[in-house]
Amino acid sequence: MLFNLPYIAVVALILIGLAAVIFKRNLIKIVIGITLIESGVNLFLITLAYRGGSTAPIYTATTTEETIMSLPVPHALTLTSIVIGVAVLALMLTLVVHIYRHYGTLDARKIGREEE
Amino acid sequence: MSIEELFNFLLDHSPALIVAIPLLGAFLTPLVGKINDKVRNAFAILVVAFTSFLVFLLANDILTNNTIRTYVFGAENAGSPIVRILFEVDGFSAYMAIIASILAIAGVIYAWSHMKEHTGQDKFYTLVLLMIAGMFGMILTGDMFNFFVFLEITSIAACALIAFYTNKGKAVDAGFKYIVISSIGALFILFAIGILYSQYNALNMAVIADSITFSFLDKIALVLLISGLAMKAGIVPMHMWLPDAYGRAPASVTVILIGATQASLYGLFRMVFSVYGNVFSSIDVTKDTVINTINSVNSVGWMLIILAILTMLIGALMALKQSNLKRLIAFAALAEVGYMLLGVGVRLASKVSQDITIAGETTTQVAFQGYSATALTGSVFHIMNDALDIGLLFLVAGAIYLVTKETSLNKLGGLARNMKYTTVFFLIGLFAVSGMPPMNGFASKLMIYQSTFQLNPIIAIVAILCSILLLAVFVKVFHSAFLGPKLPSLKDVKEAPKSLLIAMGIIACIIIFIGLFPNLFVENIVTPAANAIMDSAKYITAVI
Amino acid sequence: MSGMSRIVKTMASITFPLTMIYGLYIIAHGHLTSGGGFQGGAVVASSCALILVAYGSVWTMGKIKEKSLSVFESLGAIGFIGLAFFGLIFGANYFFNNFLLKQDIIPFFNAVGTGASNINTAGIIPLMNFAVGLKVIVGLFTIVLVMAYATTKLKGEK
Amino acid sequence: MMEQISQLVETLKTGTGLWNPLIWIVAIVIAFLIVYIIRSFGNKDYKKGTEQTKAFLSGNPEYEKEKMHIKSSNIYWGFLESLKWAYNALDKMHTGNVSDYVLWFVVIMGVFFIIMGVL
Repeated sequence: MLFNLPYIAVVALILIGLAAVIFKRNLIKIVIGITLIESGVNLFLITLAYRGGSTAPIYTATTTEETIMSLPVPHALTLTSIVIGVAVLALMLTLVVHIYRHYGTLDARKIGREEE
Repeated sequence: MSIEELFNFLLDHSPALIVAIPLLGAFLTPLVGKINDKVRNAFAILVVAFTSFLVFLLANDILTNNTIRTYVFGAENAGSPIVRILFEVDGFSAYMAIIASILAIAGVIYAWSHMKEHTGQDKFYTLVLLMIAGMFGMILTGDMFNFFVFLEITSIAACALIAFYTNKGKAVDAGFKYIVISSIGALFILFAIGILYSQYNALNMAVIADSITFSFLDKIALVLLISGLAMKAGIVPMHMWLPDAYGRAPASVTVILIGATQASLYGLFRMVFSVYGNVFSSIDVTKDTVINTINSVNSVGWMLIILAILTMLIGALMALKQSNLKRLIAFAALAEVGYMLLGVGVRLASKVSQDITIAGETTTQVAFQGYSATALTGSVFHIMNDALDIGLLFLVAGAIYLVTKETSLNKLGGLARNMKYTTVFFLIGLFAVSGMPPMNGFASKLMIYQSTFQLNPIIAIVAILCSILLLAVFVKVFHSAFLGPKLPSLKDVKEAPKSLLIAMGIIACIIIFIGLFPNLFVENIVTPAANAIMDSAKYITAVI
Repeated sequence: MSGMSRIVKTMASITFPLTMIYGLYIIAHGHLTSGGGFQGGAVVASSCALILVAYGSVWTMGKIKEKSLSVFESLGAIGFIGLAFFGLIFGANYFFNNFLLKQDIIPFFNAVGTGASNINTAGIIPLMNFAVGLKVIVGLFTIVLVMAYATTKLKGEK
Repeated sequence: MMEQISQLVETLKTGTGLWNPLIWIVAIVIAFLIVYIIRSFGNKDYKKGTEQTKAFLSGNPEYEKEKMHIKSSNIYWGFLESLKWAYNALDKMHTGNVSDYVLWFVVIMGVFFIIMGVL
C-alpha cells in the first residue's frame, strides 16, 4: 500500500490540475493548473526510477558491488521535462501579461470577445 | 572530396542534418540580422532551401529503394542503438518530410514581403526556423521521448508566432489558448510515454513495438496518445483552438503551422500503425494478442470514423457561416483533416478474423479487407493535397490582407479587377480544396470515397456532401471577394508583391502537376509511403 | 519594480558572488556529479534575480542591455550545436560525437582521466555543459528581467 | 522516353474505379467545342446597342454597379435560416473559453477509455 502512495499522489495531482484548468476562470489559475499537471507527470517519471533502497546513480558513490542504483534515464527525462516546463510557463505568463494589458481583466469569459 | 562522395556524405548524415541545420540557422539569424535585413531574409531562405535539398535527397533514396534508414546519435550504427537516441526514417517519414519542406520554403519566401513592415523580424525568423526544426524532428525521430521534446519545441515556437501581432488582443488570446491546449496534450503524451517505459524499459519506438502485449496499461497509454495527438491535429470536438490559431497568425506562419498540425497527425499514424503495430496492423495469427483484440481494434476504428465524420460536417458547416476570411479557411482546413482520419478509421474498422476451411482443416485467419489499403493510401495522399490546397488558400488570404488591410469578407469585393494573378491562384486553390476534377484533391478524395463506400455507403455519402459544402463555401468567398464591381474603398488596390506571388506560384504549380498526373505521383511516392506505414514488421526489424 | 532597503541591497551584494560561484561549480562538475548546464545555470540565474529584486528592474535595465543578452543567448545555443557539428567534422564521422578523434582541436579535455573524479575528462561534454550553462543563465535572467520591467511600465501607464 | 510518357498518362486505379485527368480534359474540351458551335448558331441574332443587351430585372430599373454587390453574410441566407437549429447548437459549442476546450478533451478521453474497456 505504502509503495503505491506516489502513484496515488500522481493521479491526484493530475486530477487537481485538470480541475483547476476546467473550472477556474482566472487565467493565472489555469496556468497554475497546467503546472500542477506537469508536476504530477514529473513525479510519475521520478517514481518509476526508484528502486527500494537505491542510491543516486553516481559512479563514485557506489561503495560496494551490491549497491543498487536508481534508474538514471527517467531522471534525465524528468530534467528535460522540467526545462520544457520552465519555457512553457514563462511563455504563458508573458501572454497573460499581454492579455491583461489589452483587456484589463484576467477573466477567461471576458477576453477576446470584441468585434472587429 | 569529389562531388559523389559529398553527396553520399550528405545522404548518410541527412537525418541529423535536416534537424540540425535549421536549428543552427535559427540561432545564427539574430547575429546575421545585425548586418542587414535583406541579408538576414536571404540567409533564412538559404537555410530552408538547403534543408529542403537534403530532404529531397533523403526521400529520393528511401522512396526509390524502399528502405528504412536509421541514424544513431553519438555512435556508429553498429553496437547497441536501443539505449541511444535514434532517428528512423521510413517511406512515410520521408513523404511527410517532403510536405513539410514544401510548406516551409513557401512560408519563408512569402514572409519576405509579408513581414516587411513589422518590427522584431529577427525573432520572427528565429522562431520560424525553430518551428521548422521541431517539425522535421517530430517526423524523423524514432524515439518516443524525442518525439515529445520536438512536439514541445514546435508548439512553443508556434505559440510565440501565433501571438506575433501582440498589438491585437485576439492574437495574444489565440496564442494563449494554443499553448494551454498543446501543453496539456503534450503532458498526457509524456504520461503515456512514462507508462510504456515502465513496462518495456525502452523509449525506442521499434523496441516498444516489438514487445507490446496490449495489456491494461498499454490500453491506457494508447488512449492518452490518441486523444493527445488528435487534439493537436485538431479533430472535432477538440478543434476549437485551430480556427483561433490559424486565423490570428500571420499568413506566412499559418502555412508552416499546417505542417506542424500534420506532424501531429503523423504522430497519430505512427503510434497506431507502428508502435501498436502488433495490435492494429498485424495479420500474424501466431501472436496470441491479435485475435483477442479484434473487437477493440474495430471499435477504435469506428470511433475514429465517427470523429472523422463530425470533423468534416462541423468544419464545413461552420465554414459556411464565417465572415472572417482566415477563420473560414481554417474551418475548411478542419474539414479536410476529417478525410485523412476517415482513411485510418476505415483501415482499422475493416480488420476481420475469419474461419477458413482448407482441405477439411479449419484455421482462423486475421486479415484486412482489400479496400482498406486503398483507404489508407487515399488518406496518405490526401495529407499532401490538403497541405498544398489549404496552404495556397491561406497564402491568398494573407495577400488580400496585405494589400487591403481588411479581414472581413463583408468589406471586400471586386478584387479580381486589380489582382489578376492572385485570383488565378485562388481559383486553383478553390477547385483543389473542394475536390473538383482535374485538381489533385479529386484523386485522393475519389480513393477515399470508393473504399469507404464498400465499408458503409452512408459514410461515403456524407463525405461527398461535405465536399460539396466546401465548394459552396469557397464559391461564396470567390463571389464576395473577387467578383462584383470595384468597391470605392478598394479603388487603389495593387497586385500583391513579388515574393508572395512566387510562394503562391510554387504551390500552385505542384497542385496542377499532381492533378494532371496523379498516377505517376501515387505509384512512385504515395504507395511506398502507405506501404511503409502499413508494414509494421519492417519498421521493427530495421532497428532490432 | 523599484529597489529595496539598504539592508537588503547589502545582503544581496554579499550573497551574490557566493551563489554565483556555487552555480558555476555545478556547471563545471556537470560531467562528474549530479547537475550540469541547466541546473548550474538556474542557480546563477537565480543569483542574478536576487540582484534584480534587491536593486529594482529599472536600475538593472540601465546596467544591462537586453540586446546584448540575446546575443549571448544565441552564442550559447550556437556553441552547443557547433560542438555537435564538431563530431561530424573532427570526430569519428557521426553527429553528437562526445569523444573527438583529433584531440588537438580542443587540447584540455581528454576522453579518460587518471582517476574517476578527474575534471578534464569526458571529451566535449564539459564544453557542452558550458554552452548550455551560458544559454540558461542568460535566458532565464532575460525572462525575469523583461517580466519585471513589463510590470513597472504598466504602473507608469496608469 | 516513350516509357516515361506512357507512365505519365497512365490511369489511376482505385480498386473499383478509374481516374485519368487527361482523358477528362479531352472530354471537357470536346464539350466546350459543342457548346461553342451551339452558341454560334444564336450569335447571328445578337445586335449590339439595342434593347437586347440591357439587363432584365422584371421591369425594375437597373441600380448602380457599386450597389449591386451582395455582401458575403447575405449569401446562403436561406440555408443558414433553415438549419438554424444546428447552427444554434454549434454556436453554443464554440464558447471561445479555454476551459471548455480542455473539457472537450477530457470528455473524448473518457469516451475512448470506455470503448477500450479500461473504465
